[in-house]
Amino acid sequence: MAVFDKREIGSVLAKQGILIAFALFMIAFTIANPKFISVDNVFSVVRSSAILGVMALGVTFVVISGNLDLSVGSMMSFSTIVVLDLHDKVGPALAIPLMFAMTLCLGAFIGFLVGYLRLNSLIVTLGMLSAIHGLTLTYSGGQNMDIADKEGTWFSVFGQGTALGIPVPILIFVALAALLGLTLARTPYGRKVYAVGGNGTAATFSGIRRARTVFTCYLISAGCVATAGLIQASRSLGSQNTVGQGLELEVLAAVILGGASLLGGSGTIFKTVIGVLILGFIQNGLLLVGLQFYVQFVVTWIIIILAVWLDIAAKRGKLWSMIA
Amino acid sequence: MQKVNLSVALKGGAIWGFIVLELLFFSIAGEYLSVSDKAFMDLENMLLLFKQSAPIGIIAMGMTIVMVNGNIDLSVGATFAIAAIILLDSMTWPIFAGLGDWVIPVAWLLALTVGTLLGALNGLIVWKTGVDAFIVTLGSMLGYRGIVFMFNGENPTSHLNWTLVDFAEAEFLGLATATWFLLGVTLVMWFVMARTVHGRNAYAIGDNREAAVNAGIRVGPHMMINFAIIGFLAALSAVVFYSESGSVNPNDGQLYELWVITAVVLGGTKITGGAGNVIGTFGGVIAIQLLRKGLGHIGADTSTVNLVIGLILIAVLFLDKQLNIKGKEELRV
Amino acid sequence: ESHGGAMKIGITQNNVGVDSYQTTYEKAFIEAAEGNDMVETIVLDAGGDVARQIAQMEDLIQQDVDAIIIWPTNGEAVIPAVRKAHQAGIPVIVTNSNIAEQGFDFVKSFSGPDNITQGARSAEIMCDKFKEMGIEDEAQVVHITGQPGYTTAIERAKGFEDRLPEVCPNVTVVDTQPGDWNREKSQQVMEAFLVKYDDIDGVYAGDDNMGVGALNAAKAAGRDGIIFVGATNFAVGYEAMAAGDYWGSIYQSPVDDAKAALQTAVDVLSGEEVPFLNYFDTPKITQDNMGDFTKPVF
Amino acid sequence: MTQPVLRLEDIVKTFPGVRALDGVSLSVMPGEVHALMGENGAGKSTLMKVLGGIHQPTEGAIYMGDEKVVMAGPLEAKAKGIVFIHQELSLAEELSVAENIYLGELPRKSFGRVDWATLTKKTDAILGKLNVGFDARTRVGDLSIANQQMVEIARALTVDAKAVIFDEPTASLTDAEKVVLFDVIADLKRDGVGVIYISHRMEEIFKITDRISILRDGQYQGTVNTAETTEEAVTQMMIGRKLDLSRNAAHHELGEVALEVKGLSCGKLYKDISFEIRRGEVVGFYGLVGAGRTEIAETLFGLRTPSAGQIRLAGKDVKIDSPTDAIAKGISLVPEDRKGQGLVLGMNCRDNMTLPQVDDLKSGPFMAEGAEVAIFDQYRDRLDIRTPGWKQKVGNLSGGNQQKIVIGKWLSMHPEVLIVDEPTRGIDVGSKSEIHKLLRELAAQGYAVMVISSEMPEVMHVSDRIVAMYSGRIMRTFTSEEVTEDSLIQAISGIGQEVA
Ligand SMILES: Nc1ncnc2c1ncn2[C@@H]1O[C@H](COP(=O)(O)OP(=O)(O)OP(=O)(O)O)[C@@H](O)[C@H]1O
Ligand SMILES: Nc1ncnc2c1ncn2[C@@H]1O[C@H](COP(=O)(O)OP(=O)(O)OP(=O)(O)O)[C@@H](O)[C@H]1O
Ligand SMILES: [Mg+2]
Ligand SMILES: [Mg+2]
Repeated sequence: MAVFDKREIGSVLAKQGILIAFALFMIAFTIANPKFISVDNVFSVVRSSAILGVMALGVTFVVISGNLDLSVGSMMSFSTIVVLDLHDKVGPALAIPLMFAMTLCLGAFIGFLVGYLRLNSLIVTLGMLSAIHGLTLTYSGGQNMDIADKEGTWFSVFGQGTALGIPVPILIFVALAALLGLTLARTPYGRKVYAVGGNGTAATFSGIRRARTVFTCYLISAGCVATAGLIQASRSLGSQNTVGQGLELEVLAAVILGGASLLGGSGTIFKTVIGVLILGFIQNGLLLVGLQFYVQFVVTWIIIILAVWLDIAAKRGKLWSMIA
Repeated sequence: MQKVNLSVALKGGAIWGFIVLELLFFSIAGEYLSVSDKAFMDLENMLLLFKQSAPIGIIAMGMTIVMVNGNIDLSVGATFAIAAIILLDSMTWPIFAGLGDWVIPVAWLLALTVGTLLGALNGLIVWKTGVDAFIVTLGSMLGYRGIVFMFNGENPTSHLNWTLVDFAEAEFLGLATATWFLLGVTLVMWFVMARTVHGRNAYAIGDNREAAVNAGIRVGPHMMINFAIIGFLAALSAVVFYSESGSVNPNDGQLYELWVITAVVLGGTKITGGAGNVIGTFGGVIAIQLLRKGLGHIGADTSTVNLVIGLILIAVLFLDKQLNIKGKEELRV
Repeated sequence: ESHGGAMKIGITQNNVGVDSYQTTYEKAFIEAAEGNDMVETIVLDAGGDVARQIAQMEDLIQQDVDAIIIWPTNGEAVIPAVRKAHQAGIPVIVTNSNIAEQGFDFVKSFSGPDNITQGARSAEIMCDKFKEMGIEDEAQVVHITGQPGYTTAIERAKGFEDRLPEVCPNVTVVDTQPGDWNREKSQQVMEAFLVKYDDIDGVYAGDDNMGVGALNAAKAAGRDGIIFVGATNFAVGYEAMAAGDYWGSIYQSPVDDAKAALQTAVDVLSGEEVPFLNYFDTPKITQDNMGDFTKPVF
Repeated sequence: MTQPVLRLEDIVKTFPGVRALDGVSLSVMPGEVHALMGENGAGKSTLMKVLGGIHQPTEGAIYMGDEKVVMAGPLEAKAKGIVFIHQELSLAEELSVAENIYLGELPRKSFGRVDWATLTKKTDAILGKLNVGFDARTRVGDLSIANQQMVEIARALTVDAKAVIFDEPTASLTDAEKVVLFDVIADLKRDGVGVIYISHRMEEIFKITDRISILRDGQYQGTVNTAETTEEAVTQMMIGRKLDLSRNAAHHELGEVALEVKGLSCGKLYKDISFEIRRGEVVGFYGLVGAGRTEIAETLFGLRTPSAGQIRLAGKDVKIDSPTDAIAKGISLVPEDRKGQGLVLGMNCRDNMTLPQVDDLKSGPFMAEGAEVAIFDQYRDRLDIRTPGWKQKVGNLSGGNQQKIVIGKWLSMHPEVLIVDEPTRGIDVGSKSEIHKLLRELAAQGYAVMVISSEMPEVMHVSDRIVAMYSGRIMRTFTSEEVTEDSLIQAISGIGQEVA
């Protein structure tokens, strides 16, 4: 029978390369500027990461199911613009569910194309990136969208409020992460998502409805995008049509930084959250250190690659042998 | 048997059918909607089409081999910008002052070398760290863009050399310089991928990496060569284009990666690797340029253009899928 | 002039849809053209991509338009394409941001705002306010620029940074970061500035969208008394000014911009004399004089 | 005394948590066919991967002749004359047969061009020797699994090999192709090549090998001359006990008809198929590769749409439109391609096993992980699955143990109708007889069992009745009393009349 390695516990620890990377550069930034770790700053980073983070939670589902979603940035602009517009037209209480319904429709459309028609998700969502942008421009006439009465609306609570001393966006992010994390890790549905992404054919042979599973992943993603749009809209009570532009790649970077494989079948919500925090803290840390934005680009590049490499090395046990 | 041949022909031909469809549509719609008196399918307009396809097209040929290889390169837009800067900036360097117009080939060579090196650097990182190409190049898309800005801050880098412009604007046998480069690159890449051992190994690696490793193909260096090729081609694209325009903004080439990938996938290359060819990619590039040109021709506004381009991408994919369905007998998985 | 009387005018714009200024410009341009029976237009958008813009220039030349209006994505890169139009006998009018001097021989006229002056005026607005508050010798300013690489962003930044030391030599610009013309991005940048600097007296943003983003950050952090100055007065900026949160900006109307460009083209085609540099005025707007201006429509 | 071509000394190989090889020594003489035997997970493939440069040994040394060698990678191993025919197919599906056979060493012309003429000529020569029905230009993805296996085997003939390793080459071959393979091996032997042959099929081992080395749990058990030993002795060395190979002949009472198929057709794949399986009955389907048996199974499992005919379950006409539907109606299918269809390789053992019933194993909204582990433990014991624990990724298990996971997965569904397609592919003798026994037991408990197999002894061993298929049609149905090897071979070759 197979013998258990005595160093197993050590090696399990050593496998968490991404956490080690995270810890290392938190320390480095704190040394460079002690304000980095101040409560104010941490809250500020997490709060502004919440939007990216909420989107990344949904995209984690999509990526684990073996697909991509490049339309989330564009879709987030759409939700933001729509909810702001409806806020003044029908009032916030109705605007929010309406916006969610519209965003979910977009998600359902993508889910239908990728899940049921089995079209390639990269191209479908790239196409939707462009199409939804067009839709947003048509909807808004290309104009900024602003709430008329910014002081007197309770709508600002999602982006600007606090509860128990914690900013609401952070609470939403944490709650959603917990909910989706449990769904993914502990429920039959989560198991199906992993199976479909790991080997879609085998999943089908096991009686899992592959199309439906993929479809729901896109619905979840759209739901997260709508939530992000809500926070965004509520945070600034006004927005441009391009507010989410380019976020798709940042979101994907966060998900993959967290260790999800683009091939599907692996990744966890917890690690995505770490990925989101890493990205958020890198951006903020480099700002605090006061580097030019273009030096930040270069440094971000190096940090991303080092972090992922560290993670891979750790999983292969190389890191452990380097230390031990 | 004949039916089989037909379906095989259709299978590879979805993109060409789509191009015909586009031509028909824009010609007819143009009659009613266009302000211009000129027909869409005017010969000159079609020749322009090839020329205008060059910037994306040349890079797409490199992306084809990289994607067949099972990788992807998101940093091509930034490499494109860096090469352009080197091209234009180096012509003003004091050490080359004595060269006169001979500075042009030197600048070309420098730009191409830098592009190749940047590509190779991506390849080296992929090879040595084992990090997925998607992340490596997502990172260098940022990093290389940072390097672009380091050259000249936020300012454009410019050097208008009219000799160079005249060369780039010249026509030979009725085709513009850029068109010749696009055709040449397509031909060479076709040769590399279909005829050489390196090209065939690219397919093998993309198809079944483990099998390739087991068969003793040195996968790491092989992939690095392909990244160097795409770096070279991104630089070549920049060299061809900026010879004619003489100035580069630090954010030029942004989103090129997405357009290039779109063209390649429309042309039938599998995202997971192992299948695809440059002729299909050529079709994909032409289809995209036609779409842009045609929508301008019939006077669509920006929001419509965005909407239509997006939906058409999806429609092509759908068409392709329908043509590839083998029939009712197929296993439903 | 010969084609059934109508003038065919083609325009290739920079990047419509990226902000409401450009969108409003496009709308106003189309409206103005529709209001003029003598004009037919082909409206194109380069999506911020030089290569696409040059292709559009070629397309317009190939379609034999009577005049071309260009909003350059890059003031130098388009020169050879402009030369081509010139050689084909098509007059070219540059709009909004000018092309480089080397290309002046090939264009008929430029119509648009003067961004360097705008930057300088913003510096003056800020300096005046500091003097009024009596902090002109100690004030610290942070600067949020537009999307890196854009002519407009570069020129405004240059105008501001050159002029500020002239009028307020003791005010220091402690940090500069781009906000990409984006409210959210600017808000994030400002959040970091607020953590980093305990004392910020003024914020200059390359446009009001970013200015309001920065304002939101300051409000959320509870930091009062900061003087916000922007440019391109957007509706949000105007409102924030009305609310007393935002100090000043530069009034610039995309409708005027678009109309001026079209009129210049029509004038050129009708054989009228037009000045080569056709700047339209972009006045200062602050809480003090905002009553003189209508609220921007964008 | 001649020198061995290859000598392995005290090889140890550990993976995280697993000591796969524990001091194995072995030598292979020129012109010898050396069998390597052991239970699933004993370490055979791992040992060969060490030899082929794919894994580096943790300890120990490899000698070729007198020289100590290091196989730094597959390329080095190949350069030293070691050819490795893998257990798991290792082909690039989009490429042609020729390119696959010469993968990594395509002949070159000037400018790095592929020398297609030479390539095709050489390949056709090899394919001619192998007597297969496809040519050099065929796309490998279009070949059946068996033919893909032949492509793998063809690789052995491309280089001047010193040693050739065959890791379960016959797992998916039928008898005709096996004959060809054995000819190839005989040729290699004549040329003085050392052949290492891994298989779980005793009759092959005793037919073609000279010596047998045995592994158990990664430990070397010894080497015996094939001529001087018996199946029983080898089995005992492998599993450490005697094996009861007698057929569980007890006929049990047959119940009512569980599955009835009438006039089922599916395009060109198969035509006019009718049969019935009663509760308590095991019906074997035997035929050549491509006879269409798998396709029938897939149709019954809702993966294909029949073009004509009826399916009746327990006397009721049913339409099965998806595997989900099939499972709900009490059908289970153990598919023939475990890697592609049977398993999610990146998932752990437990999760793979409970995959079809995730919706039923809930406590509240969550998975009942305890119940899952219980199911896993039950079938691990029953099928003797060797794994360090349920957390192990299935992809890290040995081939045979992977197959057992698939079987366990479908047994745990307690189906009314159990369809197994090539159930013992790659399974060691001990477990194989366990599985056979299990199939009989299941029948005895009232299950209806359909067994598709390309191994004649297997079908004859487990079936109450045997359906012989040829080219998409049922040629004849035998009862276990009347069936003989000859009549069966006749029926599946298309000779003999149709008895539906
Ligand atoms: N990459 C790996 N990581 C962890 N464990 C592994 C790995 N490869 C093999 N093992 C383990 O090593 C042991 C030996 O496996 P191996 O594949 O050599 O068995 P085998 O004798 O070839 O069995 P079979 O007859 O089933 O093919 C098994 O316990 C297996 O789980
Ligand atoms: N990869 C493939 N591509 C195209 N046709 C195939 C492929 N595999 C099998 N076929 C065809 O499908 C039919 C049945 O094939 P298959 O080999 O699965 O039958 P089978 O009776 O299940 O045989 P076995 O179980 O021994 O593999 C044959 O007509 C065969 O030519
Ligand atoms: Mg094995
Ligand atoms: Mg079969």
